Amino acid sequence: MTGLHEPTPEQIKEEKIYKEMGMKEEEYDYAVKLLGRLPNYTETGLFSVMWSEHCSYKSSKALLRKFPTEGKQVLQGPGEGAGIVDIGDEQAAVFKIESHNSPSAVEPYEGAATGVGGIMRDVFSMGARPIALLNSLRFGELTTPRVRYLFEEAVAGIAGYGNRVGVPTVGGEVKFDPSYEKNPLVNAMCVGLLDHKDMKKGQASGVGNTVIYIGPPTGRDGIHGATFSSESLSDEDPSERPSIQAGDPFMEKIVMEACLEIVQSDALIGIQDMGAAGLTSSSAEMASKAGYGIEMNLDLVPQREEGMTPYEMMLSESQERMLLVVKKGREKEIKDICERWGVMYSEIGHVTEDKNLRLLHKGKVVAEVPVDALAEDVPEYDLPTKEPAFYREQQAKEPVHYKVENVKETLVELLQQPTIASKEWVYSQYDYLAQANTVVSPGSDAGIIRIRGTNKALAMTTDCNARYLYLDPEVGGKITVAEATRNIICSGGKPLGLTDCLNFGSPENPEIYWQLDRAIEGMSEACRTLNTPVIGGNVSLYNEKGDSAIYPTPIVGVVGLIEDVAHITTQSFKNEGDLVYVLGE
Amino acid sequence: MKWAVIDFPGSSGTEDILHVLRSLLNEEAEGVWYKDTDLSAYDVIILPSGASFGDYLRSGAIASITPAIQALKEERKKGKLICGIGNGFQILLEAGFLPGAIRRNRLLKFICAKSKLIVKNNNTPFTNQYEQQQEVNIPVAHQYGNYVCDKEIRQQLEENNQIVFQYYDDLNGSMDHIAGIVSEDKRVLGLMPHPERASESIIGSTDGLALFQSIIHHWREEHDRTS
Amino acid sequence: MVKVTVHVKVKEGVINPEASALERALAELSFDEVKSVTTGKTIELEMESTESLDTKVKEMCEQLLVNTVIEDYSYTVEEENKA
Amino acid sequence: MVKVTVHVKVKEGVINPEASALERALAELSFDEVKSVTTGKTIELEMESTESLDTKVKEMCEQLLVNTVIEDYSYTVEEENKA
Ligand SMILES: Nc1ncnc2c1ncn2[C@@H]1O[C@H](COP(=O)(O)OP(=O)(O)O)[C@@H](O)[C@H]1O
Repeated sequence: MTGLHEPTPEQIKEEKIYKEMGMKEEEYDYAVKLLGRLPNYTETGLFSVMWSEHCSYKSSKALLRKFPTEGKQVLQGPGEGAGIVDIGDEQAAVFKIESHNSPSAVEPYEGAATGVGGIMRDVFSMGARPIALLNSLRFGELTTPRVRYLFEEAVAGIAGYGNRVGVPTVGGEVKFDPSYEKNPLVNAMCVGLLDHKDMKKGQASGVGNTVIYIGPPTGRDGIHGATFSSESLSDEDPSERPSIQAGDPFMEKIVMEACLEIVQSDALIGIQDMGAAGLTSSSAEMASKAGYGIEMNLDLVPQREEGMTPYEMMLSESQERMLLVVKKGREKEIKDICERWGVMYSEIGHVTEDKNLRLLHKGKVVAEVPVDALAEDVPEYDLPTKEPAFYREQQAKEPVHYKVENVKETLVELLQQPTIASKEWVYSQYDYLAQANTVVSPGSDAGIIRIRGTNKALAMTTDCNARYLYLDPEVGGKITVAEATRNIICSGGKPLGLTDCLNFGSPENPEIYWQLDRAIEGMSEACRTLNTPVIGGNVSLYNEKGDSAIYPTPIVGVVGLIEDVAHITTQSFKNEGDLVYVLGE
Repeated sequence: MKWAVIDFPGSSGTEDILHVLRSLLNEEAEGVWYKDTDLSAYDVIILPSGASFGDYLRSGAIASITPAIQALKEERKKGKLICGIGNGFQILLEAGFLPGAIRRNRLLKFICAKSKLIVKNNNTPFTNQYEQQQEVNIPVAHQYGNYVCDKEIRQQLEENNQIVFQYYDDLNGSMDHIAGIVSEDKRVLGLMPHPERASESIIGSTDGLALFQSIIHHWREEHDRTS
Repeated sequence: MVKVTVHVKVKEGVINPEASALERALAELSFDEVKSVTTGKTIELEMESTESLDTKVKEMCEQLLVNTVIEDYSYTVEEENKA
Repeated sequence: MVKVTVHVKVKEGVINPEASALERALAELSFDEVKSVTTGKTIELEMESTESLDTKVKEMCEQLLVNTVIEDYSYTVEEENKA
């Protein structure tokens, strides 16, 4: 059951080869127990990626449960590709934010571009057409050529991908601070518009139904990307790293159009994108959620490179691929749609009753693992927390009242800060007018997209002031949610729901885990008070290098409904002589 | 009068143009797939914006060799009105419907802007509803919009009034600020800015609508004359 | 099998924004030795060797690979050993 | 003066969507002789010949001309006659 040069199950155990794949000893032992025998190389790989923080949320799950996730507008909370909120008229808004931090630190253009691609697939796999993109960027100060390079290329990558797919990028934020110098953050958010009747899920049900792979062939790119992004960046030679995932926005566009046509068909049972941990996570999660198993013949997986092993195929993170489950006997309808769009189509397996993920390769069974062991019975950690000493010291200090001597000078100085200055350099590279629905372009509090055929519009924003969170994660968390919802309200909308991306340092450091816990506590309280439930999100931990972690940076994305486009307001002063009011204290 | 908007893999402007034609102007219009080999049923043919075939090799290059463009050559011989917007303009250049070529923007970056244009010739089937020298707000969004041609063609464009739209500012390095040109017989228009994104006040401008209205006006006049 | 390498360059006299940007960037990095930069593309075609190879290659170049309005091209042919 | 020509190609294993798009387009044009396509860039530098030419060229490539994370490069040097 092993590949030619792969270590045997015994070697994996004795030589602790699982450690190289990012698995801890206890985790390996637990996997052995779930499986009832020693896993072979491919199987160990399946466990290691599925149990990585990126896929399993093993260190954050306990905390994520604190988020309020319900509300009468919520049609789909956390647990699927993206969350869904009702907007009336049998329509819904679908949205999610996700990080692509570590790929962007290595190859900023492709890292940012594939981040945009991935989040779009999460949205259109729910059956929704992407109507807007946003992003949040954090970089070191723009004083070194390396940081400028990272920043410029990340922006170009977002533009290069989003613009070519024809989805407007209508909002986002950019901040510069030394804490991100070695760990830049690139978070991308996508908002889609869904007709209720088209709603789809990532589920593989119905014994005998066909499992279909669509999209470009699989290569060796990004193998172990999920594990890689769950570890701290090391200083090792970049060329030692797994080969970089690169994106093809043209492929994304035709795969998206094909999928949006496919979701109209009742032949489709389930659909999910092959994101982190590619074929492994999509198949195991779809089967596990539905209570079935999947058998796949890996010889039928389209391959870009020669001699790929089952391990490589299962762990590859080649972009723009989707996994579909289709009613047996109805495959032709789906195939025809793919052919019309020029999208590769391959029937690679079927749904089984036995709740196992069974993989065949060259006529042999090369892996057989219970899907629940991969997707459900994941180890969960309740990590120790510790209040950082500096926090107490900070709290004890008297507030400083800063005295401005020369108001004009100080104002000019402030406006020169890259973090405060206009971001037109960034958003002028984004096609924020694509689809001809943009009512408010970047530069105001929230981006606004009208909904054709109605009098309504959606307002959307991303926000986070990490300095506040650094000083007090709980209060900072509240402020972040309050700021984002305020931006929606100021634009004329009512917040419907929130998505978040929790960018933090290593959770194994009790002080960082404390930050995470307090931040979630604060955010949750604000969400409850403002009736803005959390409908999905993403966790990016281990953002640290050496002994410096980033500021705690939980980026939140909020989408709001504007009932009547007449309510839309923008932030600029309109006429001379208009009165200016200040609300609040 | 019947409109076609040719849809290529990677195009993204088709729906927006159909929306303007059908919902705002009550015209009969449909999307036509790039593999179609017969366009004879249509009176006006639009090539939309977007990154057809991913903009690979050169913007518009791969689209320019598709069956629909072969069919378009037949309709061109019959004098049908043809308009290429953004990527559509690039396709018309690559396929030889219009002279010259497009390069990457001078500063290399993609530019999205609510740009101002000047109407340089309102005596064409595409601009008769504008005033000569009128300043109009029609946005741009492109990375390859930097028009260039050789001296002879430049002179010909000038003498023949083929330059129809100019950017108010030097936006992308384009020669003579060229934003849009027509063929010598004025039956083919190519322009980089997006009139379909400037056809409703809710999205910021209605200045683009007159372009489509010009086509309707021209066609009706021509049609009334001949029938 | 033969390997045909097509070299495509922007015509002389046509401004090439990419090359100009590289010239500026190299100067900024103090590579003063560099007097001028030109950029181009190569397209390598692995193809069956036919008798009419030259005609074929020219056709491909003029129909698709090269925009002869602003680009010049040349090509080289290498025999490849059969595997 | 020397002319240095830098050839840049996408690393093996990294996708090259442009090449795939060309393969499909050439097939559609019925150029069936073509089995595979790869594409690359060339950058020609006209520069003073210094003793440390190789070091200089490598520096330029790694600092600016080539993205060594996803691209490989090689270069050739030609002597040029002084005008
Ligand atoms: N920070 C978070 N806040 C709320 N929900 C989260 C957060 N992080 C993850 N989730 C939810 O946990 C669920 C499990 O994620 P999953 O879909 O398996 O992985 P991924 O989001 O990486 O594709 C997702 O639906 C996601 O919305």
